Amino acid sequence: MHDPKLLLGIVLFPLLGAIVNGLFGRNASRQTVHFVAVASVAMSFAIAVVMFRELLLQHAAGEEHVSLSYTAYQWFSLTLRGRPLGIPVRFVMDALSGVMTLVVTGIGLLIHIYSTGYMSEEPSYARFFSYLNLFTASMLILVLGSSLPVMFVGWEGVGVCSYLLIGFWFENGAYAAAGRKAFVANRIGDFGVLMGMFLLASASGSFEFADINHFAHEHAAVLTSALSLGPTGSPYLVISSVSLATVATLFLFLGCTGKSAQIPLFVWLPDAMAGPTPVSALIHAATMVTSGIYLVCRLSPVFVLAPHTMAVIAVTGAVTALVAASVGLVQNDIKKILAYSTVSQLGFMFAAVGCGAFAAGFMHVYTHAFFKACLFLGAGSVMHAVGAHGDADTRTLGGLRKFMPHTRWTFLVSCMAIAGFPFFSGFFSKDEILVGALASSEYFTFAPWLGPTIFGMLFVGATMTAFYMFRLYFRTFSGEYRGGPHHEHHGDEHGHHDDHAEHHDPHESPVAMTSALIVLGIGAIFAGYVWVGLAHFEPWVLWLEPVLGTTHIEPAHNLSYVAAGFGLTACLFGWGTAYAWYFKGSETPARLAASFPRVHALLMAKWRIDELYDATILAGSRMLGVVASKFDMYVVDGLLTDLTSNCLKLSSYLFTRVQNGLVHAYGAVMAVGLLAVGAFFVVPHARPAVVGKPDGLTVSFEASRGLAYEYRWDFDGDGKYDTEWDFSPGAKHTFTKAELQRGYVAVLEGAGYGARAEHLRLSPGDKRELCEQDLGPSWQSADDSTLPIIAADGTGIVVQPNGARVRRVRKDGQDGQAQAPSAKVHVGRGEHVTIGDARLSVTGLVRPRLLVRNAFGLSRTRLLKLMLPEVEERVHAAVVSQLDPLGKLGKEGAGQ
Amino acid sequence: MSQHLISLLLLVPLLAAFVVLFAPRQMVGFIRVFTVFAMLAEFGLSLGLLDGSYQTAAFQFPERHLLVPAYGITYSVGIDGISLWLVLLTTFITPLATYVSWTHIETKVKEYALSLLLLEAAMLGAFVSLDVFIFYVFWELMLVPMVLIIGIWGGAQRIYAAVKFFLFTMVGSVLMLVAILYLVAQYKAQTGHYSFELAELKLLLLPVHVQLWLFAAFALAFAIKVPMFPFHTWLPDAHVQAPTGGSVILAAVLLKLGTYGFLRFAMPLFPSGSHRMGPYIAGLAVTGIIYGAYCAWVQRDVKKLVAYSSVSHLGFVMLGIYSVTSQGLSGSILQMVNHGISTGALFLLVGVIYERRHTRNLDEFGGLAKVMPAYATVFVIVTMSSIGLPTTNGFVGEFMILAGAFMSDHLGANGPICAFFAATGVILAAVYMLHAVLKMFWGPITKPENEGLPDLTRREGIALLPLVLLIFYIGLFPGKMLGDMQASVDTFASEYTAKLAAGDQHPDARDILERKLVPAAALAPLGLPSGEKSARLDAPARTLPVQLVGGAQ
Amino acid sequence: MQIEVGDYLALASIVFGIGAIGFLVRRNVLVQLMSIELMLNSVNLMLIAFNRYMPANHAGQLFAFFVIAVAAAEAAVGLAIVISLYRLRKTVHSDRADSLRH
Amino acid sequence: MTAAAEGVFFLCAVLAVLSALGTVSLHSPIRAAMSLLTHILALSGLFLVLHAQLLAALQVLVYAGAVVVLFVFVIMMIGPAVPEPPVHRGFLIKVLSVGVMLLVTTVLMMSVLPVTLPTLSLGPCAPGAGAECAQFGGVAAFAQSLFMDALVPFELISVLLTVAIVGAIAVARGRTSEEAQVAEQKRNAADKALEERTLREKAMAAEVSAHGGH
Repeated sequence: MHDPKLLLGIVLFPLLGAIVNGLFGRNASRQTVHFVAVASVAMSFAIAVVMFRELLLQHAAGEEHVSLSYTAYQWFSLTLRGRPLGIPVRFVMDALSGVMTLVVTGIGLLIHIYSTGYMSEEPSYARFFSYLNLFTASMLILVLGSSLPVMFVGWEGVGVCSYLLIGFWFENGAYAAAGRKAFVANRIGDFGVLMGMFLLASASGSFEFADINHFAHEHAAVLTSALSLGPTGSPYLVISSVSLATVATLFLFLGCTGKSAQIPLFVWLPDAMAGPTPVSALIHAATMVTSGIYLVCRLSPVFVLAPHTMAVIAVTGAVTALVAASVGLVQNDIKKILAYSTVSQLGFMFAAVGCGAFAAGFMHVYTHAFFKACLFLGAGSVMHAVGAHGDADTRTLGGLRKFMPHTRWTFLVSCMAIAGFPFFSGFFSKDEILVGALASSEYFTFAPWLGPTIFGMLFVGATMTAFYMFRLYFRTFSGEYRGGPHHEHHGDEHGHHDDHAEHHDPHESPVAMTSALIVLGIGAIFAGYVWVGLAHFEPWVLWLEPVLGTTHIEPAHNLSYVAAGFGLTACLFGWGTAYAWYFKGSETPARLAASFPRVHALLMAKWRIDELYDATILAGSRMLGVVASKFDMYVVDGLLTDLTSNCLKLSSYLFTRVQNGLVHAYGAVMAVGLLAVGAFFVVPHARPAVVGKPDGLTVSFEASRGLAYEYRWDFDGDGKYDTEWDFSPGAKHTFTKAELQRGYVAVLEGAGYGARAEHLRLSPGDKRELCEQDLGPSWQSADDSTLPIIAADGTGIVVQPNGARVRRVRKDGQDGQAQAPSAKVHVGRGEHVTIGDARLSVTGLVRPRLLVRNAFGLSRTRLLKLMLPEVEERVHAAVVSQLDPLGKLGKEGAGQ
Repeated sequence: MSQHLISLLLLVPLLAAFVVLFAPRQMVGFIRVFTVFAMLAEFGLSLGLLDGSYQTAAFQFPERHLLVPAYGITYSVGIDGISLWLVLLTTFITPLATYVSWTHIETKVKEYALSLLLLEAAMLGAFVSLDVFIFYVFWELMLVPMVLIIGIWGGAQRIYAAVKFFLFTMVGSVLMLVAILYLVAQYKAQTGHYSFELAELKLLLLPVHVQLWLFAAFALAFAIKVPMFPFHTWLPDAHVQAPTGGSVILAAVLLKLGTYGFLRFAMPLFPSGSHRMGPYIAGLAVTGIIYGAYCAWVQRDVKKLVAYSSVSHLGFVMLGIYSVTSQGLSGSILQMVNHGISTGALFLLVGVIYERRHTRNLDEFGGLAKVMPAYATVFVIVTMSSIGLPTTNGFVGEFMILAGAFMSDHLGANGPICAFFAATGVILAAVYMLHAVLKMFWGPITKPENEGLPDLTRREGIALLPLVLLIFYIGLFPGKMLGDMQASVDTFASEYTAKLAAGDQHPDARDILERKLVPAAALAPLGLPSGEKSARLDAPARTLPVQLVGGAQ
Repeated sequence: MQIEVGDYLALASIVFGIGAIGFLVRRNVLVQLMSIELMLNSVNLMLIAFNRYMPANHAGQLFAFFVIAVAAAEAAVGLAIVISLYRLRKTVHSDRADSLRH
Repeated sequence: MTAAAEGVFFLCAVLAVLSALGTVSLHSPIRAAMSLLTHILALSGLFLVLHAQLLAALQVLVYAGAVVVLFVFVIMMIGPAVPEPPVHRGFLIKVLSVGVMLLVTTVLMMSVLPVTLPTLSLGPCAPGAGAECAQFGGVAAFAQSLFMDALVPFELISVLLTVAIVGAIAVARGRTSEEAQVAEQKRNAADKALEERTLREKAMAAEVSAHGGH
């Protein structure tokens, strides 16, 4: 039993290869560079095979869930709803990831061997191989990752590697821009994966795939019920219209469209052909683009719970297949055709997965990896032979079958496989997909018509695939050689004459390249058999069974024959038309294109989706950027800095105007100063204040002193001044009961922390309802609606509690006895009563008045509002001032 | 010695400054070498902090000396999980910044060395001080050398940038001073004695509306420093005009003081206030992320682009802080360190190209990868870290912040919404950084001046190597750092929620003092002058503490 | 009709007003000095008037005596300044002497 | 108060006000000086009515004799016919200050007018008492209080007067020609330095206000 630590080896070897080549590759010889690169991938392939054998043994031993796992170390940890949740760097190889690892390392190895030949004259040879190794390592991390974050490491790792590899020949600005476009598109997808990851983690409480799938099985209800975020007891965000599974899977699907180039985010794949062909083969055909399908299959138990998302996936897949295929019909460049065919085949896979046929989708991934890689490498060897730099135009090629037999046969085999010729790998997987589509009508209960429509679209797509593949084949390999690419667009090619000198006939590619082609060709043929279990393998469906979720729909037996029939007709029809139009060579395609010029132009311009994106999203956000920076410069900066500095400058300018050196100006200022000082002395000030604490009813007052001030007081508020003019400011007065009767004030101190005392002014006879906020939380009335009411009678305040808890507090502040909730309570002056948390006390209100006169005969009065017994100094500014320059008032001195 | 490690840490730069002060001006070589070695010694010394026991949330290497007993101003310093990594970041980045800036600082080298040493001392002081007064002193002291660095050795409009930087921070901190004084006055009113100690002031329970105002003052001072969205306009100017060394330190450490201030002072002291302002600050943080990214995208000056990217990154940090979940907080502290490393490295790289081409305009560069491959590789690695690519340090921080914001009880309903918009920041980061990389490195060589540019020199390589290694180390093995933070982060979160709950339930105003919210026991061991202290708590409260605490008579 | 102290005070304040207005309005430095003399004289008059009606001691007159002395000294120095100003700026117009501006 | 005293009071009062107006409003300084002279004489009349005989004499002697003569002397030195250039700068300030002063004076006068104090009889000097009769306002009584109560101020006044004399001489002494040259050069140098500094400041301000690379 091999130690699972080797799983780490699968990932580490390509990583080491990348680092070695990256650091020391530049000055090492070519042999050492590609030896290191190929050896590291070979090593990881070997380990993968050994590990896969382990899985087979486990399966043979009747294990339900076959898996090998190895935890390297604890990456970091979060706390989810109080429980610490560690995120380990853990690699798991189970059935699904086992197959993927084999595909990645196997085909990767072949492509590494191939590119030793293809990239032989490339100056930065080491850099290419280090990137390729890095890519393989990240892809393996993606596939073997046991939890969403670890997978995410691989997910973005492949994104970066594709950015580096697409922009490998960075001298050409367009290639670099294509790289950036790929990375940004992937990044938008990654945003989706992030959000989906968080949603699933917040629901299931863990990031591990196994736990999430287990949660989906056990607590399906939680995922399918309304989307609710936050602690289970009191969720703070509940969206009832949509289920959590749907939202999470939609986000994840956004990630898949970014990575696997589906409708909204597929624009980067055709431009990604700017990279070297092995790159296109490895990344944009076999491995990276299929990671979207891998993610959906990996989390299939969750996806199954969201039929709406599955419908969206299926429709997107089908539509992408159609659109890409239609564009492929008219393209002339080999790599562009293959790129669009990849997008279209991915559309097939997503349609299958969308319809619940996860196994079929995954099988198509497996078979597609073989024949698409073979096609790309074939195209590469064609370009290598013809000397084109990545833009082999089929119109200039033709008749290469004579010069390149190996490439020709492998290319033919792969074409037949992709077209779906019977007994080729493509036939089996496409057949399964069509069956899945038909069977899905039961799954999509809300739209039973969906299954057949997808089947129809896939059928049309299959015919188109067959057509454009064979169109490509016949135009490249059959007929006469049409001279190869003219280098007219290479401006820097000096002189035209030597062009013809090297214009010899194309030659077959070196052994390294053709050997890879042959192996892939064989794979393209026999990859399907493993699936159907023809040879001694038992059918793969059972193998993947435990890992993938199921829609529990058994397709009727006869469906597979119907699907096979349709698949066969599609393939033959497509092959037939291509054969008729291109092998025989007829004008019908030209005539057809002429008759529908606009449609032809539209297809040629790739449905103008790039222009649509540029015009809307790119231009819009760039405009937003410009607006933001202008806003930042003029509004935020302007407002904050320029405005304030200008105000300061203005005010300082004004002040300097006063100092103008003129004596009379200074004189004037002095005069105004004199006036002000004079006014201060001339106008009398009356500020009465209470001195000390009034004991009971006797209160001593003190008025503000001034130059030759005379004072008169009126205590009883009857308007007549009780004392005569007298120079001393002090006065003492004992208020009588009668004077207190005049006004009662209920002082309600609210319970609220920081709530200020509130003075409810009640003259005898009127009623007032207490407000709820002041009574504090401990007040509960019987029916929560009626509030306690207080009313003033002659001697004090009557409280109608209406169910509130009322306690009378005795004079010394000790707790009084509680009153019955319904009984009325009478509160006299100086007594307290607590209602709920509030405190109600009653004080008498007196309003003494002061009259002040100064030497100039001007006088002023001031009203003082006083509450006894607790003295509340509330000097009301009811200033009655008569600045009477003529001093008339002073003379009579009579009370107003 | 290890007991007084922190005071030693503050002392070494000052001693070095003292030596440089008296070194003759002509011995430029000596000054350069000595300063760098002094800073490296400081870094070595600060590594001693690592063996404090950070499992408990208590402050390690604490020191308390009463400076002004009458007003309770104590020289109280200590380090816990939160400030440990920021101190190490400071002592790690400053020698690098100094070492790199010796190539292009020719005039007044002595003064430059002096300002950097003083700057380091002030920054460390601000990070370690646990006394609000001392913190304020270091907070202001930090401004002076930075303004000198920008004002004297800066670019064309250096005076404008220096003055703007100074005034922005000064306005904020003056408001904070007023809030500090009011807080201490309230403390005196409630307990009868003055104290500026953070530990004591934290026990004070203020009414909600008072907390709101005090928090607003503190928050403004720190928001300007962070810088958060509306107050960020000083950052691009300061960065564009600052010399490379100054710009690195400004980005790597000075900005972190704003976020650290929130974590250490603003939120623990006024939890109710900060809770009520929480959604607005989180909203501002998210706007900052997206707004900063968009502004960065259209900038033509590389330094301005990186400055706006800092606004965006620190928006993430603020969002993490305001999620008040354990991963949100530790994510934001980690992100502070990451931002220090990746933006510090970016400014070093921009300095490298500025020294060769004396321009920062993006259109001037093109196809540099062909001419300077090593420089291109390092730049791409640092860009990947700044974007937040997994296996680099940026990702771990951002992932934890987003996870924290997503499942935060404090942010409640707008947590997921903030996380959603913040996550778009991840896309925008890729857009503007790769835009810059494409303009600078890929594509054909358009300008003849770019032909013969020399690649990274040994000095630049040495400065950048540790940063690149750290980028990958923290990216792959963040366990050590997160482990040390865990205890103090959890205590911060639990204290914050507990005090928030206490403040919100409007405890019955009357028995605030009866319940002795400010337990005499807690104050006794602090060794404050006994004298009138013992009598204070049992003095009968004349009127309701509501008047006492609520508002001035 | 009895002459009250008020009448003297009113007279003094009128003369004081005239002096002040003269000082503020006229641009000729000499006239400004003279109006200052006017103001001082009005103060003297008020002092002596009060002394007359409260003849317990001679405080009022005493103070007036010192006012006169000071006025003399002030006039002397004032005129010296006027002479040097005239020598420098060839004018006695007070607006010309505004070089002490900010 | 005898009718004659009232007559003198009214005469002197009217004369005082008119001459004060004259001092202020007459254009030529020499005429203003003469009206100041008449004002001072009117005041000495009033002093006489108020039984302040010594002060009336002093008023005439010191004030009229010395100060007004000094004024006339200076006016003569400067030249009487120095034309006052009709400069209308600061007209607004003039109106403002006149308005303010009018307001202050009217308020002062209105509030002071009704003040009444009991007019006490002054002990008349016995007809035969001769010189030492301590008649109120006379020299003996005044000297009595001057040298008994206010000796220190008296000495201080002498110091003040000497200082005033020294000051006046220092300020107004004539400058020899080369001294004048030196003063002239110093002043020009000062002016040039001032211009230079303002220029540099302006440059600095321009740089501060000019924004960073916008």
